[in-house]
Amino acid sequence: MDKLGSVMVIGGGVAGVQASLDLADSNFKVYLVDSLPSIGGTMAQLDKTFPTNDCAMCILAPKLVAAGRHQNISLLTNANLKHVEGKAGHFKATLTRRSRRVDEDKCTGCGVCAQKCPVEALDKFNEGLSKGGAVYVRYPQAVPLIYIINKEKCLGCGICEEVCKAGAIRYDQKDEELQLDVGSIILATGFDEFDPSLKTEYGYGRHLNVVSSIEFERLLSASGPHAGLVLRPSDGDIPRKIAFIQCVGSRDATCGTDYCSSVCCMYATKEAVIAKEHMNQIEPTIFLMDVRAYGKDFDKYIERAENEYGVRFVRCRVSSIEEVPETRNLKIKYEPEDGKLIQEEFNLVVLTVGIKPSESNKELAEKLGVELDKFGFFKTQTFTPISTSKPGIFVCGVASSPKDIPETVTQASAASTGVGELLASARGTLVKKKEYPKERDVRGQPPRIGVFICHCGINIGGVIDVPSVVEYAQTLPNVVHACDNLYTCSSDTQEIVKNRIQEYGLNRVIVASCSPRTHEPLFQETIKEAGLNRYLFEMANIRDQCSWVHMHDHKAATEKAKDLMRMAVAKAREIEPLERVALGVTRRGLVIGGGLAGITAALALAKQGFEVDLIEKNKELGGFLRKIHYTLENDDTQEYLRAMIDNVYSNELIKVFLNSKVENVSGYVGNFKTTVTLDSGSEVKRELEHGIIIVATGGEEYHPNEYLYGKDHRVLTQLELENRITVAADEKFGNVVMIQCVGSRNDEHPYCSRMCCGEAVKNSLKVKEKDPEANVYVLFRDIRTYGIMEEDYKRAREAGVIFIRYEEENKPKLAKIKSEGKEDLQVSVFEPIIQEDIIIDADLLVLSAAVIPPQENGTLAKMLKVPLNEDGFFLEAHAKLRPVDFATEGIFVCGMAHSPKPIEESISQAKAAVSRACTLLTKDTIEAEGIIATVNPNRCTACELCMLVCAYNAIEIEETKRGKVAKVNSALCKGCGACAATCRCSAIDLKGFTDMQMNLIINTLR
Amino acid sequence: MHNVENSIREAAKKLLSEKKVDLIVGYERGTLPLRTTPCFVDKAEDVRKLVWNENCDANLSKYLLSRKENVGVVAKGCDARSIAVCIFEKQIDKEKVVIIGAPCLGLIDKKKVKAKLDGRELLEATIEDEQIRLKGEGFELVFPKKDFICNSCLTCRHRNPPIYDVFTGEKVSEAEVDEFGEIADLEAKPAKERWEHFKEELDKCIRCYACREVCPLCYCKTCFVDQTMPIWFGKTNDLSDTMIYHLVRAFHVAGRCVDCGACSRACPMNINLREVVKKTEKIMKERYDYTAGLSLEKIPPLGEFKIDDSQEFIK
Amino acid sequence: MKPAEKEWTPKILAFLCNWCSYAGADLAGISRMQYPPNIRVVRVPCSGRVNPYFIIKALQRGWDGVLVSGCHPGDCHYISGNLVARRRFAVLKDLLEYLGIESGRLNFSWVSAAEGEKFATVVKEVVEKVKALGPAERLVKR
Amino acid sequence: MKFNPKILGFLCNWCSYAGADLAGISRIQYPPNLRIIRVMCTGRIDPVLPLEALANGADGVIIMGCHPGDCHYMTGNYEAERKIKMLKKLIAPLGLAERLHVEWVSASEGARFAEVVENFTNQIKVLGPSPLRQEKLDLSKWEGIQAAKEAVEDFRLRALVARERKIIEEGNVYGEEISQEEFDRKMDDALTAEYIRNRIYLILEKEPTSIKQLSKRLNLSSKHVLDHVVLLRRRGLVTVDKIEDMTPIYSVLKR
Repeated sequence: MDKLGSVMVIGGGVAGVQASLDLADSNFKVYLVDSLPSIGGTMAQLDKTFPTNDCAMCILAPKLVAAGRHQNISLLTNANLKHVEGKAGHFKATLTRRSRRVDEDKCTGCGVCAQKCPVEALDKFNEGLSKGGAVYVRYPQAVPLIYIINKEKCLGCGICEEVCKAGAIRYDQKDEELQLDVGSIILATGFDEFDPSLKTEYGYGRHLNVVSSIEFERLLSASGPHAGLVLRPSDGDIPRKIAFIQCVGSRDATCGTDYCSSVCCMYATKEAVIAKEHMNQIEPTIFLMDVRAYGKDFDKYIERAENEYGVRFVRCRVSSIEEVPETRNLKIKYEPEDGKLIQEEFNLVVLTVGIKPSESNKELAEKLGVELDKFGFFKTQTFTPISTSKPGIFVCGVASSPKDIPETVTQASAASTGVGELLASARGTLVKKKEYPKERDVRGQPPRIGVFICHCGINIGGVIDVPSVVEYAQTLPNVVHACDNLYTCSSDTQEIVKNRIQEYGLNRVIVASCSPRTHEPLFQETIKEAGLNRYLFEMANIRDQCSWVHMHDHKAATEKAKDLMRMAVAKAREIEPLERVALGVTRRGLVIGGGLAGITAALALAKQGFEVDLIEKNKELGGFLRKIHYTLENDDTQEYLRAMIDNVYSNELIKVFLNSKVENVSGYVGNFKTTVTLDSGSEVKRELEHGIIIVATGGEEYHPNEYLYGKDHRVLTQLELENRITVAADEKFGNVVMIQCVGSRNDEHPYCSRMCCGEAVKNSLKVKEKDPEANVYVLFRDIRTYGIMEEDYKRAREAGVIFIRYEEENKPKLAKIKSEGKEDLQVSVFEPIIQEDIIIDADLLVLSAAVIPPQENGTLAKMLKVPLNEDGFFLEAHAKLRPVDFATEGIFVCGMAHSPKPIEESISQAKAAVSRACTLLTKDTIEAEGIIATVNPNRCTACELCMLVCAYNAIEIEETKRGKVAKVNSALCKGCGACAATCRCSAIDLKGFTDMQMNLIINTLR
Repeated sequence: MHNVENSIREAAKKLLSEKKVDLIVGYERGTLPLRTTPCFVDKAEDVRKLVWNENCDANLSKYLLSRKENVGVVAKGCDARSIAVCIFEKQIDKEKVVIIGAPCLGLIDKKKVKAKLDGRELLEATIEDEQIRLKGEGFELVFPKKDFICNSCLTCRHRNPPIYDVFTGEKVSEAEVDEFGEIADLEAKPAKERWEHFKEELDKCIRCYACREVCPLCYCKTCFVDQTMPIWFGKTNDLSDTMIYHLVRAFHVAGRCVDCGACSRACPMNINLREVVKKTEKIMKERYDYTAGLSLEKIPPLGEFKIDDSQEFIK
Repeated sequence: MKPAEKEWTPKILAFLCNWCSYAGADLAGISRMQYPPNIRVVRVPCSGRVNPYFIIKALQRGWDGVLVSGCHPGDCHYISGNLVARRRFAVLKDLLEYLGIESGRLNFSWVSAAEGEKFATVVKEVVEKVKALGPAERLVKR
Repeated sequence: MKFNPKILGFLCNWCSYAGADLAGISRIQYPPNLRIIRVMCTGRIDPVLPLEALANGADGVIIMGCHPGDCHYMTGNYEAERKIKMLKKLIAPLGLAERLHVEWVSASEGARFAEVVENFTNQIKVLGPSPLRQEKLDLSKWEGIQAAKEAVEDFRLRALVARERKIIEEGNVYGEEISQEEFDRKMDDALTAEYIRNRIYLILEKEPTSIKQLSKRLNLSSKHVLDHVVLLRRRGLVTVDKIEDMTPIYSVLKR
């Protein structure tokens, strides 16, 4: 059976969107299915994101818009999967698209229907904290921006139909069934929040001022019910004292959620910090068991929260919450570590709810024939973290286990690689390339501007005197045609626009209507279809920024619209066609580092048909993984590694360079040239050409200076213990003491090494398994067994492993005690609960040593012109949404080069890096931006200031006949214009937003 | 001072004879009292021409811009600093320049001298023991030297060049002065009064661009006021155009200006141009703890950023 | 009515970055938040695109006030455009104020895509400030 | 002093006005308190008008039109009936519902006309002077009637009442039957909500106020008031004026 080059992605949250974009960008046809009427998932509801405090909507919206208008993506919203048959390569899926009662093709998203709807329904997006109409969109920036009628709430009065000038309301619209043939399926179903009312002791639902953390997220949001004020529900006051109660529905066997939800410590801290930023008088307290800040730069965030913002962290379980009837304040009873019961009053309590598997998983699993784990997440394996139990069906994000946004995005890309490997032969078969008429060359011609002014139903026309604006536009220079339309964005008006372009010989087009952020691409497409360069277009935003915000002052709004018109015409007279330069792509990859991540990446590229050069500094492949022998799930890592290495060597497309290092890198995305030095007796240099670079330089185990390591044979690192356990046949271990965070979370390495808690739990279980009489003590600061690993932590405790917490300022001490002619190791640790030192005689002292970045990262970073973070790990382009990209195009990072992480996460990242790389490698040419900086060599003095402010390394100095001048690399320039604004000589300008245009706009003042 | 002069000559001679440089740029005696002019020495035997005194006021870094040959340059503190700025900005090739650093004793402000002469012609001037003796037809006046020191030198904290290849003479001690004291009074005034002050001051400007021509940092191929497409600002001496010319020039030297005072000295209308640019120095110091020209590596404030930069003016 | 008697209303030029502040202004519209109609918006890709010339020219041309708004630190679509711009604006603002230009005519803000209400508030405040100052005179070329 | 009620009547041209004429022709005596405004049809009576009359201190307002089925314009009286029902609900919390009355009087019912006027006048006499009379103005009721006026000025209530009859009689746009009770539930929600929102707006218009103060003034839970304020903020009518201690004080934006 032939494979199909199409994919169905189920779930339109950030995972589904990322997977769809990667697939669509690498020439697969994508059907993105969401059961909600718009995509965006939970992330769209978030206010800010940790650890950077980025505004969630600001960073997510561009991705949603990109997915919404991607030629290779069909959005199937408000739809559910009904039935699937077939197998990997060709599935037949049946979907039910529930009726919106709104015609998707006709709805312009203008929102008059919602404005006029006389029914009020709770706004679910705002967690019921505010109200909207029975006809609504989930959130203002919704993609697709198509309204939907909530039939449950709808009275059926008919008003929306009357006011909808676009005629989009269809009360009689029926649900429809849809058949899809796809080669593969990705599950990105996300999660449900734990229902806090199930934990009755916290009084959610009974006490007004007990809210869930997701409600609190909306309370914080500038687009939330209180527009950014943090107000408590009972009386609208700002709560001074806020308590966050952690692990509500996490790490809790009584709710069947034995796992850790992985994100709550961080997001609660974030919410506390943001609340504090809103109002400094707020005093947040977080009640928790462990601070699980295991991710990249998380510990720094916690420290800032504690020290800069004054967020209080209290380690305990809360025993009860009572409401004070008069004030509706809440009294919390808790027992801190020292054992004294304390009662404290708070103005607001936030229940930090955990992550639950999506309710839909069960049904989906049945329909698709894939397995769930015992909690209801889709089941995956350590070495195949994005594969479900059924070939051809992949899973990403929280659908398989709790995880934060960057890991979700990573997995989404990784899943896309899974599909790519499966369907490589069918890539490109189902995407259509749109044909456009030849572009009319308008350069040198006097501007002939056509102006189309939109009524937007009554949205604009009801406030602004549109005919008078039309009349005014006709008087403006170079305007040869001006007219008004009821809806300029409707498909019939698009035809009118095209006709008018021909009829009047227009060579510049202005639409005065809504926001270019939503509609510019549509109109640009239209003029392109009429043979004009897409950049010969300008918009005047007379709705969102005029008629809607000056609804009661028609005269002033009309005047403003005329001014905006004049500004648009001023700019339009100066706009020129811009070219998107096509750059060739060398369809070959370079992977630096031959550890797990590097090998995985190389194989994934090769499986999709790309040649790869794999560079390893050591004499053999395998890296860090060579020292890991088993996993918590008892997988045989060495066997896996051997198989992978065999695959690498037997793959003709992969060239391995051992004992090699990168000497020099030049070029740019699509066209890199790298010099590699091979040290095989004598040095040999090789020049390699490739289109992308994947950095997978891995990490190393810290060599402790602490605790007599290296001076006493009984002191080992976890990796050494692991080796010993594997090699030794039946050893007696005696007393094994493990000390966590050796070399981590200190001044030298302030970060958490992420994998050591899991390692310690794994090895303690193994010791107990081999020698049940052994005593294992784990001395820890926080046990960070996030996600499903929490279960193993529990298993270890049940197996008799003793966990003892220590404080950073009171580290365990090691002493050698002489007795009976030999020296005993004695570990003493201050136990904060009993407030006493505990002394343990250790037969083995095992240090959970930090993972540190390799020294060479620094040199490599300089060569690649990419940044490292303070800890020496590579710094990705964006901590949340671009976890494996660099700001510099064409270079990607994965594995421990990025930060310490366990096996499955390294594999996911490696595959994610490949997915991102494939969006480039699958193309013959890369289209550069049209809006880019450009240099006037006559003015440039090559002072290099522009290079300093360019975040993309897109400018270099070039030697010309006239001397040195700056040169913009159109492949790298993103068109921000920082260089142009910085240049004292005005030698750099930004196409599309030129100095000339700006000057003319400024001059329009009358 | 004479030993500085001698060691400058020696250093110059050595550089020329060892062919380390093709040319020495330094100062020679001028034809008028209290004057020196820049001079170019390309033969070892001519180094005697080089002088070093309180009248070596031209900022020689201007002569190094886009020079192809290897040059040795005599530099005071401020000169060396502006050279450093130009090296950072790749206008001077570090490999092709040898900085002969010399300690500065403070420059004589000819305008201050002129003011004391009441229009009489100065025929001879000598400086000795911190005193200055002015002679002319029928008069001889003696003043303490400090009365004539340039304002820029009075607030200078870098009389010894912070960057040099050869140091001549002995380092002088740096004065602990209030760098920005000069503009404090003006800053304390209400906006309206400041406006009136600058209006009056800058209204004198005749747009001769002497300040620009003399400034070592004004090396743009086309100055913004001369640009077309678009013409941002007019070249007229309409007050608005003039104000903006000086404002933008100040902005352009922000984080680069070393307060050598050349602009003020060059102004034929006696506008205290330092008053405008001094503010940029202060902004850089206070906001970004940056002083221009002290390092060849440090990125100037407008070329970088910190996540926690001051932003009290942003809502 | 003679022109002199005609009530003066300030005109304010606003440069908004495409990704955050312009989106925030759109959101203010979508949420129907009302603010004074005195503002004229120029969309720029990034606050980093705003050359000091734009601001100075606007003041010379007679705009009564200028507003530049970009993404909050950390949110910049172009990674650091707003942070580079922040320094540029600080210097420019300090200099203009030093010359005696009324500080209320120069306004800077960070407005995110979610801060519709903040955008409306910023505009209101700027308009009020500029109204209090009266028509621009200093630096205006007649 | 003896209470002499002022009563305003809106009478339709074709039936009730003719009925009043007949009463005159027949010299039937009735109390002199009624002032009549002739309208072509009761359907023409904008819901604001009766409220305006009450707000101006009328002790009673009576609307008289053709009997069901007799309307000169087919259905005007049906519409009027529903509008008045809505208005009565709206002003019930102010204790003013009984001051508003509808009666059907035909052109031939001169005697009945006199009887109706007599009865209503007596009813008003029992009720006493309107609390909205200038001389003894009850401020909170005055605010209430203003809020009620604003509420019916607005689109939402008008839209609902205008479609009520069609929906009840013919079913909704989905062809579903909607019972009067079901409709009334929606209508009542809307009435209460809009009334309270307008009260809040009017209070805030006078002076910036906190949620807790509003809740006291309106005798509503703070939670409810907060919900309404959230909506008013979304509509761009209300904003946060300042924050005092930890309590936001709200003020209005001009409509």
